[in-house]
Amino acid sequence: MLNLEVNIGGLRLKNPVMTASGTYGFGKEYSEYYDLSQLGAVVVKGLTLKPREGNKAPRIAETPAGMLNSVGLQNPGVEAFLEHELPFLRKYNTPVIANIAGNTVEEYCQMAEKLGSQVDAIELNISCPNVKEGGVAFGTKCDSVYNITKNVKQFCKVPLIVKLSPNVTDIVEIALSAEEAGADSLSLINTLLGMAIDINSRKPILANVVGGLSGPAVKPVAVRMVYQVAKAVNIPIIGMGGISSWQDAVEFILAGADAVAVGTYNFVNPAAPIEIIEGIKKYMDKNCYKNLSDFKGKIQAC
Amino acid sequence: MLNLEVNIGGLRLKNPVMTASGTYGFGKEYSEYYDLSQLGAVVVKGLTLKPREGNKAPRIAETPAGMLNSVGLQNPGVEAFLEHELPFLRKYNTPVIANIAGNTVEEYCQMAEKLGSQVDAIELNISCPNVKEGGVAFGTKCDSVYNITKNVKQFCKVPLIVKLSPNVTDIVEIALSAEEAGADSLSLINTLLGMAIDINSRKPILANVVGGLSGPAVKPVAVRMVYQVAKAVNIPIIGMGGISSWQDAVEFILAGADAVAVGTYNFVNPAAPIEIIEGIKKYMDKNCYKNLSDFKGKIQAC
Amino acid sequence: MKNEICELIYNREIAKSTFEMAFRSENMAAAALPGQFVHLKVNEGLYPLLRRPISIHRIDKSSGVVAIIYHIMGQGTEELSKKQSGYIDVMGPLGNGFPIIEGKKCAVVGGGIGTAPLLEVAKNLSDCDAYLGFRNCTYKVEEFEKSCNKVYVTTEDGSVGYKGYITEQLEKYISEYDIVYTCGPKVMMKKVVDICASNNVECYISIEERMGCGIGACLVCACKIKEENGDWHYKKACKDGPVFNAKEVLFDA
Amino acid sequence: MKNEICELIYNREIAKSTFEMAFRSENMAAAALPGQFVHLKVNEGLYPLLRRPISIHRIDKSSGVVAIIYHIMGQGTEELSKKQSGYIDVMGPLGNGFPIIEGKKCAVVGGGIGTAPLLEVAKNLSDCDAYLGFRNCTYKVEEFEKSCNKVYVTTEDGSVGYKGYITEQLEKYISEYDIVYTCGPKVMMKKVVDICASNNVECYISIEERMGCGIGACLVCACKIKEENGDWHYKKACKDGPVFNAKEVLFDA
Ligand SMILES: Cc1cc2nc3c(=O)[nH]c(=O)nc-3n(C[C@H](O)[C@H](O)[C@H](O)COP(=O)(O)OP(=O)(O)OC[C@H]3O[C@@H](n4cnc5c(N)ncnc54)[C@H](O)[C@@H]3O)c2cc1C
Ligand SMILES: Cc1cc2nc3c(=O)[nH]c(=O)nc-3n(C[C@H](O)[C@H](O)[C@H](O)COP(=O)(O)OP(=O)(O)OC[C@H]3O[C@@H](n4cnc5c(N)ncnc54)[C@H](O)[C@@H]3O)c2cc1C
Ligand SMILES: Cc1cc2nc3c(=O)[nH]c(=O)nc-3n(C[C@H](O)[C@H](O)[C@H](O)COP(=O)(O)O)c2cc1C
Ligand SMILES: Cc1cc2nc3c(=O)[nH]c(=O)nc-3n(C[C@H](O)[C@H](O)[C@H](O)COP(=O)(O)O)c2cc1C
Ligand code: FES
Ligand code: FES
Repeated sequence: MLNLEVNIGGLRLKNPVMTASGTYGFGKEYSEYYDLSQLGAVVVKGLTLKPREGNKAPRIAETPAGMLNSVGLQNPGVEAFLEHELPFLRKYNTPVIANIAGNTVEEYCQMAEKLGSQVDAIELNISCPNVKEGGVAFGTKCDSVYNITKNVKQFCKVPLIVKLSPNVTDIVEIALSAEEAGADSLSLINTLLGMAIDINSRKPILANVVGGLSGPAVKPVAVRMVYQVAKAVNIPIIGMGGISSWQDAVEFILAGADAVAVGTYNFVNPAAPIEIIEGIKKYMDKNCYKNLSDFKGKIQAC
Repeated sequence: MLNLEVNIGGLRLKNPVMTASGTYGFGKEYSEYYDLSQLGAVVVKGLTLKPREGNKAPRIAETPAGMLNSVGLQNPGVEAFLEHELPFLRKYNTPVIANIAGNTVEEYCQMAEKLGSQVDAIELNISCPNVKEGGVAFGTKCDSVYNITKNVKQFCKVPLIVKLSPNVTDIVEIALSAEEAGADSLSLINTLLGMAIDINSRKPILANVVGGLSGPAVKPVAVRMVYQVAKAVNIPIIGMGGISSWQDAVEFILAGADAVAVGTYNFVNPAAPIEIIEGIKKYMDKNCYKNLSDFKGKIQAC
Repeated sequence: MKNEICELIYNREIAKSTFEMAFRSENMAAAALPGQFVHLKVNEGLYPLLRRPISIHRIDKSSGVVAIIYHIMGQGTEELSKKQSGYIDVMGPLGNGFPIIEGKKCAVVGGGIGTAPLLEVAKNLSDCDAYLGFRNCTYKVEEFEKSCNKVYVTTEDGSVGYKGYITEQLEKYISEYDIVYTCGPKVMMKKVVDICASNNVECYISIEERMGCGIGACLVCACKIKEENGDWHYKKACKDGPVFNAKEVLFDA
Repeated sequence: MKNEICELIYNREIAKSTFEMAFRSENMAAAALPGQFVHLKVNEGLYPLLRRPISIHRIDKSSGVVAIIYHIMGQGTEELSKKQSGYIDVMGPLGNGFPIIEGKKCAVVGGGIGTAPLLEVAKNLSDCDAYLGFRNCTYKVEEFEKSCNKVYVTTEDGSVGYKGYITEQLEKYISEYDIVYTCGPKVMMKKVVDICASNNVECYISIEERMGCGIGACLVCACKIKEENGDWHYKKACKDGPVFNAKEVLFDA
């Protein structure tokens, strides 16, 4: 019997495949394509304390094997989420993870408090490249990562996942700061900061000038970071960045990820997360693995 | 009359298109495909004080729209370069730029001294992700960037270009440190640190485990960094990272690059640098630009 | 709903760099409304990565065939044009479509490739005129002639129909209409919206925003929509649109 | 030298997942030596990005045609196999090729797809036997029969020829030969090299390393080559090789 279960810092998932924040709305759209109960977990669009309109359009640019986005955390706010969006997701038998972003440490704490135990875990987004006020600023210095994690943890009634930015010199020291401050799990990577220019109009394609790079193009960077962080920390890791197939998911698990998230590729193949779950099963079957731990992190570095 | 000339911190180029270090050997191979005198400049393979064998094979992995390499600075050493490789390049009417890497600041200085004014400029490689001893370690902290630049500058008889690593939290502060220390020009970006795993053999594809990501996949990151740095510094910038067409080259120039370098794409299309020079000419002609400065950095940020 | 791997029926150039493609899908043909779009994977593999949104041009419910018209703009549409046979991965029909309001005197006003989604609108209206503006080469005019009372055609160079812009024709007869449906370049649509506003004619426009998911999950396709109270907020072109009442749309973005 | 856009003549499956492709190039056919390779762009666009190195299988100087045989391993070769007609972007001929030494009794020893480059070697030698090892399906055996004295074939499942590994056959007759040329999986080549060494037979092997530029500029294709004094250093499989004297090669990498 195959067992795909995994424990993410206290959150039990029936399988390791979740959806990445911001690429999956609040689940409604993709629920028309398959039964959300099949998913390991749903991570919802990044929430802020108050509703946000986000940035001006254009908010997307395609790049080689990737895309830039500058949505800028458009969302209805944490209260509207609880009232109007969460009930729908609760109809499904899958954990819901709230991704939160704030302008101040206090805002993050308030949000954690408001969410209480109505969600199954909280993902701390300290790595959004698309908002001026906060986001990424919290995620690039060890002491501020430590500080925000430590503070939010006090208000957090559910497992706390800290989502790391790849736009740093040393991902390992950032990861260690989050772990030390009490993070139950880490997710990585958020988007790389990038830019594209339309040479005909001579304007940046994104109205916001810069945006976050995601998709297959970033996969080698993400796999490297997961590998480095997995060797250094003792908490579970949710790996993401460019996953488009079960082979990619297995690559992240071999690198040391306990679970994976599918982001950009949902746009290309709405059924991607489900096909990835099936693919992982076949891979395990073929290799006679019974549990994810039979191959998680098990690469033979030469 | 179109004028493609550009002055890179004292080094005059007939056009802004050069070849990126490590992708072009010492020019011999590509000289069979076209006349090297057409190039803006040739940047040779990274040199070290003593000959180096480099890392074990496999040293290359293909990734979505990119590649990883872990050559590890295989080179004959600076003396053999001067004796056996430079004379060939000197037959062409194009400047030669030596890319140098060392284990210590002293080594860098010694190399600059040995090269003297036999080359037309020196590119300081403090961003090679593939050598354990030094390379990237020099390039990720402001004080060490300042220190090494300042020291090498004293021994450097030709324009000094500092090549920056993209694997940093804040590229602008690194760039400013190099400028302050006396760099005549900056080149960016070197490769992003990445990794790929073969899920069948369960081994990293590169024998060295991690390697440097280059090619079109990294272009958005490179364009963003060039844009940010160009706004902050007053020295010329050589932009590179994923350039595969004249459109890409123009994108970098619009972002603020004074010149560009073609790396990985030489492997795909040996004539790429020449086709890019032609394309830039046509673009200028079509837009009635007479000089590169007519469009360099001239984007209209919304 | 699902994305469907549809059999390609044809894919041919109908004007310079402009292609018509038809594929078979009983489900999509049965469900599709005028003004909805499909989201296409132009080839296999990761380059280009994202799907491309293209409006539905023709719906043949009896034979289960859907047709689109597209212009080659870049890599994605270029790849699409290379497809000769086989299958194509389609999500759709997506978006809201044009509201078909009967018993009114209507006009469809299209510019260039923006004429494509208007054919089904015209077919579904009993009293409709068409205003079709092109740069130089025209296409599908005869199809509109079959479904419309009058068809006005303009080209910028005057090679077919009137010389000039289609809005110049619309301006002449605007007072005849109750409702205008429009799709085309932003400048043209702005002009159409102005003409309708000045003449108190109801106007529906189909908006083009760059898209990611195409179904409302990623929020990249934001367009500014006015509220009753004068405020505005971002709505999703893919799911709340692409068709909006012209009164609601803020064009500044 | 230049990369050439060559007309595709055919591209057909000759065994399961194994294709033969021929293209026209007067220049390459005129210049090519047995054991050299071509570096192919498998499609247009950026995915896959890099070229793929494939050995030259057949050179027809009179008609200016070059043929290759390749096995589908991943994305690159998969894309290549889809090409039905048109043109293909080829760099070549590249590398050094096998030294053709006359007046000796020779054997070519190939495993699987590694048999492909050996045909031209056999054709250029007057006294040559062939040892061809396959997993289950064989190909091009009749071509070798035309140019060789004796042809030994093995398959792992015994479906054609002897059952087992080709090295078992070579071992029986090794004492007859002066020179052995080999290409195939690393394990097989190691075994061939050992057999030759034990029997004092000169042996040339064609090495497979992952490649970037294919012409000596990027240094990714490093293989360890022994020096006279016992030292070793990295040489380039693409330019110094792919063929080396077996004595020089250090297999540890
Ligand atoms: C709802 C909707 C319906 C559409 N219907 C049609 C149609 O029926 N026929 C048709 O030919 N085109 C239609 N388009 C536009 C079409 O989607 C774009 O032309 C196409 O995506 C360009 O892709 P590309 O890869 O060829 O070009 P790219 O290389 O991506 O871009 C080339 C140019 O196209 C513009 N562009 C790119 N994406 C979009 C986009 N999503 N919206 C607007 N402009 C874009 C860019 O500004 C750029 O200048 C529609 C767009 C939307 C949103
Ligand atoms: C000089 C030379 C001559 C060759 N001649 C032939 C030939 O005649 N026929 C033929 O079928 N193949 C030949 N190969 C191997 C061929 O280049 C690879 O099979 C091909 O590049 C794989 O590309 P892919 O995209 O299909 O697979 P990928 O997805 O890139 O890889 C699939 C598998 O192939 C292996 N692989 C990838 N690239 C190489 C490489 N350069 N060398 C060795 N293994 C690789 C990987 O380990 C991986 O397991 C030759 C290689 C070299 C270096
Ligand atoms: C359109 C878009 C919106 C995103 N919004 C968020 C967000 O609100 N919060 C967050 O933590 N990450 C956000 N991300 C980042 C993704 O969750 C993910 O970390 C990243 O895209 C890498 O994964 P991928 O390559 O599979 O997309 C967003 C990504 C995209 C493409
Ligand atoms: C195979 C390879 C070897 C490289 N070697 C060097 C080197 O020796 N010194 C250096 O400064 N950069 C080196 N680089 C980095 C390139 O010069 C360039 O900065 C980078 O590849 C980004 O450009 P590209 O995407 O056009 O390749 C190397 C890159 C590749 C692909
Ligand atoms: S395209 Fe994703 S929400 Fe509209
Ligand atoms: S492949 Fe570039 S040196 Fe051999």
